[in-house]
Amino acid sequence: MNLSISLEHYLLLSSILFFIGLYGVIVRKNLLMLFFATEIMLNAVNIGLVAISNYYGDLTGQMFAFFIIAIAASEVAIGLGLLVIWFKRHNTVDLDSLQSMKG
Amino acid sequence: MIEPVSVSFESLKIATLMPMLLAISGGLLILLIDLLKSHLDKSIYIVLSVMFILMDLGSVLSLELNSRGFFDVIFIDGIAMLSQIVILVASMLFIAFAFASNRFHEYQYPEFFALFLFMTAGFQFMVASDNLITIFVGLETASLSLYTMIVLHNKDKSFEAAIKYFTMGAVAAGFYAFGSMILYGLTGSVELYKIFEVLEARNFEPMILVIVSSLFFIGAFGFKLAVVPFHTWGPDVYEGSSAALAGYISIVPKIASFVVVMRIFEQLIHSGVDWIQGVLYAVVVITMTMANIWALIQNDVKRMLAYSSISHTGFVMSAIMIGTTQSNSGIFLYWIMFAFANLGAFAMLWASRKRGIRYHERYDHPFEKFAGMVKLMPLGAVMMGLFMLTLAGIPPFSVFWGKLYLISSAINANYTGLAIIMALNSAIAVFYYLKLVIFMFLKDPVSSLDGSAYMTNASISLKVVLGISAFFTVVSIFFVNPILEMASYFVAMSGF
Amino acid sequence: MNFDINLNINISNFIDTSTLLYIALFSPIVGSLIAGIYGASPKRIGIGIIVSSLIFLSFLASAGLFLHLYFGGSIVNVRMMDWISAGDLSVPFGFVADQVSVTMMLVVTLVSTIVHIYSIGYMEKDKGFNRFFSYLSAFVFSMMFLVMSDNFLGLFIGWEGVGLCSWLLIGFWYERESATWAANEAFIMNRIADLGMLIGIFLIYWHFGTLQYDEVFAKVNSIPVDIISMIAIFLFIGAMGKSAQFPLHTWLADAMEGPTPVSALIHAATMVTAGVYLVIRANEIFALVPEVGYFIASLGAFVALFAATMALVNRDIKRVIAYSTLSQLGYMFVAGGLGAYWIALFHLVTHAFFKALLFLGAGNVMHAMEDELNIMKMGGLRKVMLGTALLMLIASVALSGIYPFAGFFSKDKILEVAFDTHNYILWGTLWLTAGLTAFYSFRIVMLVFFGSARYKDFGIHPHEAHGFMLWAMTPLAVLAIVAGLFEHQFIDFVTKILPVYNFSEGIHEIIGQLVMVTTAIAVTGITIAVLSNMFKEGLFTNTFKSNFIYKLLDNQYYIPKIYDEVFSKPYRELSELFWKSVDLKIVDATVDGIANCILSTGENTRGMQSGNLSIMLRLMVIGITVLLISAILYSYADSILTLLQGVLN
Amino acid sequence: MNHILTILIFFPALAGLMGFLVDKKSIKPYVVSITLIELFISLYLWYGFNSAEIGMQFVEQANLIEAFGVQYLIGIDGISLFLVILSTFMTLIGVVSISDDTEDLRELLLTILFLEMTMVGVFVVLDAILFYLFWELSLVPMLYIIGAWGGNKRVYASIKFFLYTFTGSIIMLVGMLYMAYLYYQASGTWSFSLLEWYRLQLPLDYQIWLFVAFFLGLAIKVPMFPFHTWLPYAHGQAPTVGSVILAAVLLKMGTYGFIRLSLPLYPDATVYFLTPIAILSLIMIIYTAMVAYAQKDLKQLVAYSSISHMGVIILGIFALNPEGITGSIFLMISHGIVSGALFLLVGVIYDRRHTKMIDEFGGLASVMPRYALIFGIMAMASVGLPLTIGFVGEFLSLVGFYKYSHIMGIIATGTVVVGAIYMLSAYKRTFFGKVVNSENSKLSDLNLREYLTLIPLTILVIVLGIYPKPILKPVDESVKAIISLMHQKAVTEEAKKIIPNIKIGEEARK
Repeated sequence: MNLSISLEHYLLLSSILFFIGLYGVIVRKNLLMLFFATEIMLNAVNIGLVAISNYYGDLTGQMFAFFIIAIAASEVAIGLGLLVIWFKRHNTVDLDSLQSMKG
Repeated sequence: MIEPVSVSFESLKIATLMPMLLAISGGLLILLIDLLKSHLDKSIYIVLSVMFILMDLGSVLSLELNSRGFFDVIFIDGIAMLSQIVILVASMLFIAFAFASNRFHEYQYPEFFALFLFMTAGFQFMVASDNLITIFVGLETASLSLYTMIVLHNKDKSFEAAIKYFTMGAVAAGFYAFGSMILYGLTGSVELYKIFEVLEARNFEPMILVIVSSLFFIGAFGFKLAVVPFHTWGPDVYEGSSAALAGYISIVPKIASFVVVMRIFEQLIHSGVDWIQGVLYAVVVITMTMANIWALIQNDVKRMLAYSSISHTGFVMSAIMIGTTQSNSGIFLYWIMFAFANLGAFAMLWASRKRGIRYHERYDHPFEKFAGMVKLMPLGAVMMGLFMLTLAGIPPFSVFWGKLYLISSAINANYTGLAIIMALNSAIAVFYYLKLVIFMFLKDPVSSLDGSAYMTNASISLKVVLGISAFFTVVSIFFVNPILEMASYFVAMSGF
Repeated sequence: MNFDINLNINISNFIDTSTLLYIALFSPIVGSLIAGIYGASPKRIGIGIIVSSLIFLSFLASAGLFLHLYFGGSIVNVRMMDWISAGDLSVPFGFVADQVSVTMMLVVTLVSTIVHIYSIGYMEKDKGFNRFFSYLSAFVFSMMFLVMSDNFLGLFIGWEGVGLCSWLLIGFWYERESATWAANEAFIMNRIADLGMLIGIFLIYWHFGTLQYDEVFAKVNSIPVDIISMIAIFLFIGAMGKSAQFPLHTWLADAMEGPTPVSALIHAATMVTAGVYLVIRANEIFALVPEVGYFIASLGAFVALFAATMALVNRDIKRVIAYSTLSQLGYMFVAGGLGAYWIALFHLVTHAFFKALLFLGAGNVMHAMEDELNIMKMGGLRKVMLGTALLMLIASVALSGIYPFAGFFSKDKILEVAFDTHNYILWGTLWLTAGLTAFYSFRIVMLVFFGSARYKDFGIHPHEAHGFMLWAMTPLAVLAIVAGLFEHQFIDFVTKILPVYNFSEGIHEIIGQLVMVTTAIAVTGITIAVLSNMFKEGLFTNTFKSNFIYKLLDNQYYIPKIYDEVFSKPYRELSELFWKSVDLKIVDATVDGIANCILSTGENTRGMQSGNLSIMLRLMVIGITVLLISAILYSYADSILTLLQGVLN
Repeated sequence: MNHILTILIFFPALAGLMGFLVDKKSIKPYVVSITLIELFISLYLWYGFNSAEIGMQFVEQANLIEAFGVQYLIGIDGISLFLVILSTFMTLIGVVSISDDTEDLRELLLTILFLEMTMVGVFVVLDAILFYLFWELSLVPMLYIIGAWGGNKRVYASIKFFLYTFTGSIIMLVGMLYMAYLYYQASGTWSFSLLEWYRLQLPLDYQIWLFVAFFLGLAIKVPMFPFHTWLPYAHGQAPTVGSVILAAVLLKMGTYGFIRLSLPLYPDATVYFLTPIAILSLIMIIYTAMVAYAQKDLKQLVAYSSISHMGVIILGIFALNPEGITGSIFLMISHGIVSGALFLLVGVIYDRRHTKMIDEFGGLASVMPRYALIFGIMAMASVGLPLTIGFVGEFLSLVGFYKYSHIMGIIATGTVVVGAIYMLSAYKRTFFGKVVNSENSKLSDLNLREYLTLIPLTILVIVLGIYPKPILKPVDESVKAIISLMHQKAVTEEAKKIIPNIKIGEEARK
């Protein structure tokens, strides 16, 4: 039996991953996990981009993917930095710990 | 075996890249200096940044219009030009804030200034390209530096603000990426003009995908511009970051995002996909109204200003929704007018920043702080009152002309209902701006301290900035015509 | 009998008539201003003298004008200056001295001169002496303005002016609650009538395009009659206010709160007759609409009787005279309504004389009795104040219409007219009234001057008034006696501009009987009054007092009470309601309600900004999701609809 | 004097800025002299004004926002001339009336100078945007005056005043922009010049909507029932000078707006809405007069009474004939003088007793006779007694309106009754009767400053009541011009029928 993986499957996968990430964003209470969720979203996009660029046969998509990876990396750098400072001050990374501002 | 690609230097048109390069190299230089000799006084960094921004501005002005460069990722059209000018001028005024009399340590870090220059470059990239990748890179560069600058304020609240801003920013980035992925998938290109060529050829089919991608863009830039319901970071970030930075956030990132939104949505709005127009209409109305209503109930001037600037954003978004040349040039008119008033207001807050005195267990600038200010410090009170009236849109002060022009453009596009909503909203807005005026002029002082407390932080440069904005807001009526002509010229040049 | 004056003087040789007119008009206001300057300062006898002489000057000027006209001089009409001019409307300050107005001027200035002189004595002890004279001559000015104006708006100026002065003078003793109340009542009631007057003027303007008498009367035949009758009705409403005709009559009796000279001048001789003057002046208009005229006449007759009945029982000397004034005004309106304008004017003149006299006499009595007004506490006063008694007797006789006193001629003419126009009901009413009139006027005379000196029980020591006051009154007395004898000269004079009333042939035979009958009832009335006062307590025994009619009359038919219940109280309560309930609770509350509702929206949705990051993120995602759903609905709307239809079917 | 109007507008503001340099003690003489000069300039304007000439005079024009057609276009006709003079005159009176021991005297006086600029501005500009500009700007100083020198509830009152009027007028702004858009459609150029707009003939349905938009803005300012509730608060709380200027001038902006904007721009809509507006004004006249009768606070009473009089003014305007409109304009002036004087008079006893409650007084006539006399004159003028200034305008307005409707005319004329009722009863309760309250027994009569303010007003009340011609004539000319314009512009038959066709200028002389 012959099953070929077509563009649709990739796009489906990427969308599913993206929405998993989105789901993570709304349910996660742990800051670290939250960052992971956002990473998932970005990487989901990467899969899609690469698949499409392969489909069209031009490199723009892959280039885009690389840029996204780079950006994701720098985001992580900043994100973790913030997370560390917060943990130092409050030694928790729970989201509910930051609600001093409201209204 | 691929044959080597030879790229002639001329074809790069490096000049188009020059402005950003200047800003970035300035940032690098500052870092370098710090590396060689640390613990220098902040003044050197300030002067350096101002110099580089000036050079940047000069090179922007020297560019010729509608030129593409650097593998066509850079695209200098009218709005790119105009917005860069606005961004750079605003940044320069903002740097002046750094000359505060008190020593706030964020200004002691050279990194602060480096980041500032990087951020400026990032915004320039955003506006000066119609390539989704470049826009994304610019956007993230700017945002990431911004997060860091907020953190440098180094107070508990600023961390919280930064984390909130950052996290939501990450999600927004996801939205942007996903949206652009769909567009890429549809058209096989990341250059907006190509994308729209293809889409128009296909007359925007399959529509559902076009809509989905545009709604993700709405999500992404809705966050940047803080339109309801993506606005929630706004008030907290304003409260968490220093007044100066808050002022900056309320002006520069928004104009940059406006430009991008204009680029992306202009064709979509006229594409005949009326879902987009409908959604934008709803978003605009909700943003204007709700932000106004929330601003009514604030107890802190800074938070109030946060909500007010959200509502102003909604006001301007309507222009994008209308999408005529008049409305698009109205955006720039409005934003320039708004920039000066808002700058002035935040400058007053910044000037009144004083260590040690707490008027409120939570807020830095509760309304009570300004009670009876006219008795303690007449000139300051008059200035603050002036800025408040300006933001409220009382003629003949600057923002009024912006409002006038936008409402008129709404009417001319047969959005009379929208025009009336806009008008009523500015009537609601008057209330909370007046609230401060009333506290300053009609109430008696609560605190026993003398007037100097309101200007404790005012340095020469700050006073100069204040003077400039005050003067501009008052005599703006004479600037409206030139600005309008310039704006409509540039906008028309870029075909919006 | 019939005097024939055959010396012919031409005044205009001596002095320019327009100058005379201006003197006549403006010397009173000069006096008023002079007195006004010293208004707040203590009494200066000089003020009284100056002012009185100025009024006298005005009298002389009026007399001059009278002679000028009497000896065939032309009508004097001057246009002083423009007043209001807008659009097509142009109203000047214009004055005319024709036979009618000059007659009025003569009466007004004469009576007021006398009253001024009288007042010098009457007000001698009052701290508001100067103020009083200022007001009084201001009144004379307004009255002159009223009668001399040559257009309706000018008349309205005087009309309102006399209203103002009467307000000031009724409320002259402003510390008395009753006085100020009466003043306001008078003013407001007159205002209600003036509303009608104004409407009449509006109508005249929009249909005639002018307000000048001569131009209006010239066009009067070219206007549809229904318009004319509307104009007539509205003008008469105005007249009813000033002349206190039913139902706007209550203020006149209350106006007696003012000083007695005021009652004599304003509320007997001059101001109250302004309404009659208006009817006479606008006779061209009223003549065209006999129905309205008939209504006026009937109302007049009714008022004549109505007022007389109230006068029968009242115990307040001034109020009795006031009611009699009312009733006499009724007579005048009958004449006016029936088209006998010159007769109305004639009765107006004679009545002015004897009624003013009556009031001034009453003033003396009041002074004597230390401001006691209740006639039941008087009696036998003739012993102490013979002069006054004599004067008042003359006045009463004249009022009762006994030959050859003035009242006889004028009043009889009115009865004859009523009879001649076959309005026998009117005639009957007036005839009866004549009797009542005679009765109550002599009831007063008897109760005050004759019988036992009841005042002694109240420890009052009456004294006669100053001599010069009595002398001042004598001219009136003389006129009250002889005025009637100049009837023919009067007719010749006024009918130069007023229509002549031609009696039908048949009347001349029975005219003798008519006179007899009338005189008879008058005499009867007098005799009853006289006889009844021979008994101890007068005609009205206690048993009689307890019966319904007496109560009815004594309470003035309960009309003041009714007005208070039906108009004043509801108006006040309604105002309160409007303010407290409508204005504050509804109109204003709505405005605040809108604002509050906006604010509360904010408070209620504040929770959205909870500051919790995950809620923020959720909001973001919700936003996106909503957009997604809407997108899907939008794109697949038609297919979804078909699907739904499939489900439903 | 080509730029006399510009000078007239901006001289007070400049002087106000200079005023910050003047020493606190000598500030009052300074401001008084400034306002006096301003008054003289406006009188010179009158002297230079040619009432025979039709159309605007002293016109000045300059482009402000060329791209958008906003221009600096000013000029006056007979109507605006006297409102300008009224503003300058009443400002002078108000300034004189301020006592030297007021706190923050300097701020108050300089604020008044800025207010004067905006008032004069509103009456002379002929460009819609500029009109709106001064119109809104005038709220700010008034807000400050009420809010800073007012009574206990001053903040509430000032906010209410500001927000209410602002909301109304911003709707009017939308209307203006729409009008400009229509003009752009018609002519292809942007312009906010009223003179240009006058030439625009619109179909009825457009007129109706625009009329409504303008109406909201103007009616709230007047204020017309049911938008009037801000006024009693504003008057009740404002300091005397604030009330004087508010009643004398600011309210007139609304009625002036009707004559300058609504009528000539939308003649058909005017006729279309004639009856509803007439009914509203009748309610204003009768209802507010009754509310005034119920007041316990003398100042509130005067406030409500001025609403009632504004009703007559509106009626006069919507009579749409020269008699009515000329009368209403004269009534604006007379009401300005009389109500201003009445507020001053209330201020007099308020200064002495620090209460405005009528029940606190009584018998003042014997304590303060001269005060009582002047109050009496003003009361009579407000009641509309002939030979006082109050009668002329009232009579003309009513006579004008009566032509339109018999019944409504009669009801409107009821003002002479209801007005008399509240005024006289108030006068009686305040001045007549015995002095019961011992505090009143030793009140001093008017002092020099009060004479200085009240005597000129009294003289005007009498003189203009006897000889109104100098004002009526120029006004009448301009009014006729407006009406003939309306007649020419009207598109519907009904409007043509109701608006008289008047010959002006050359035709009239022929």
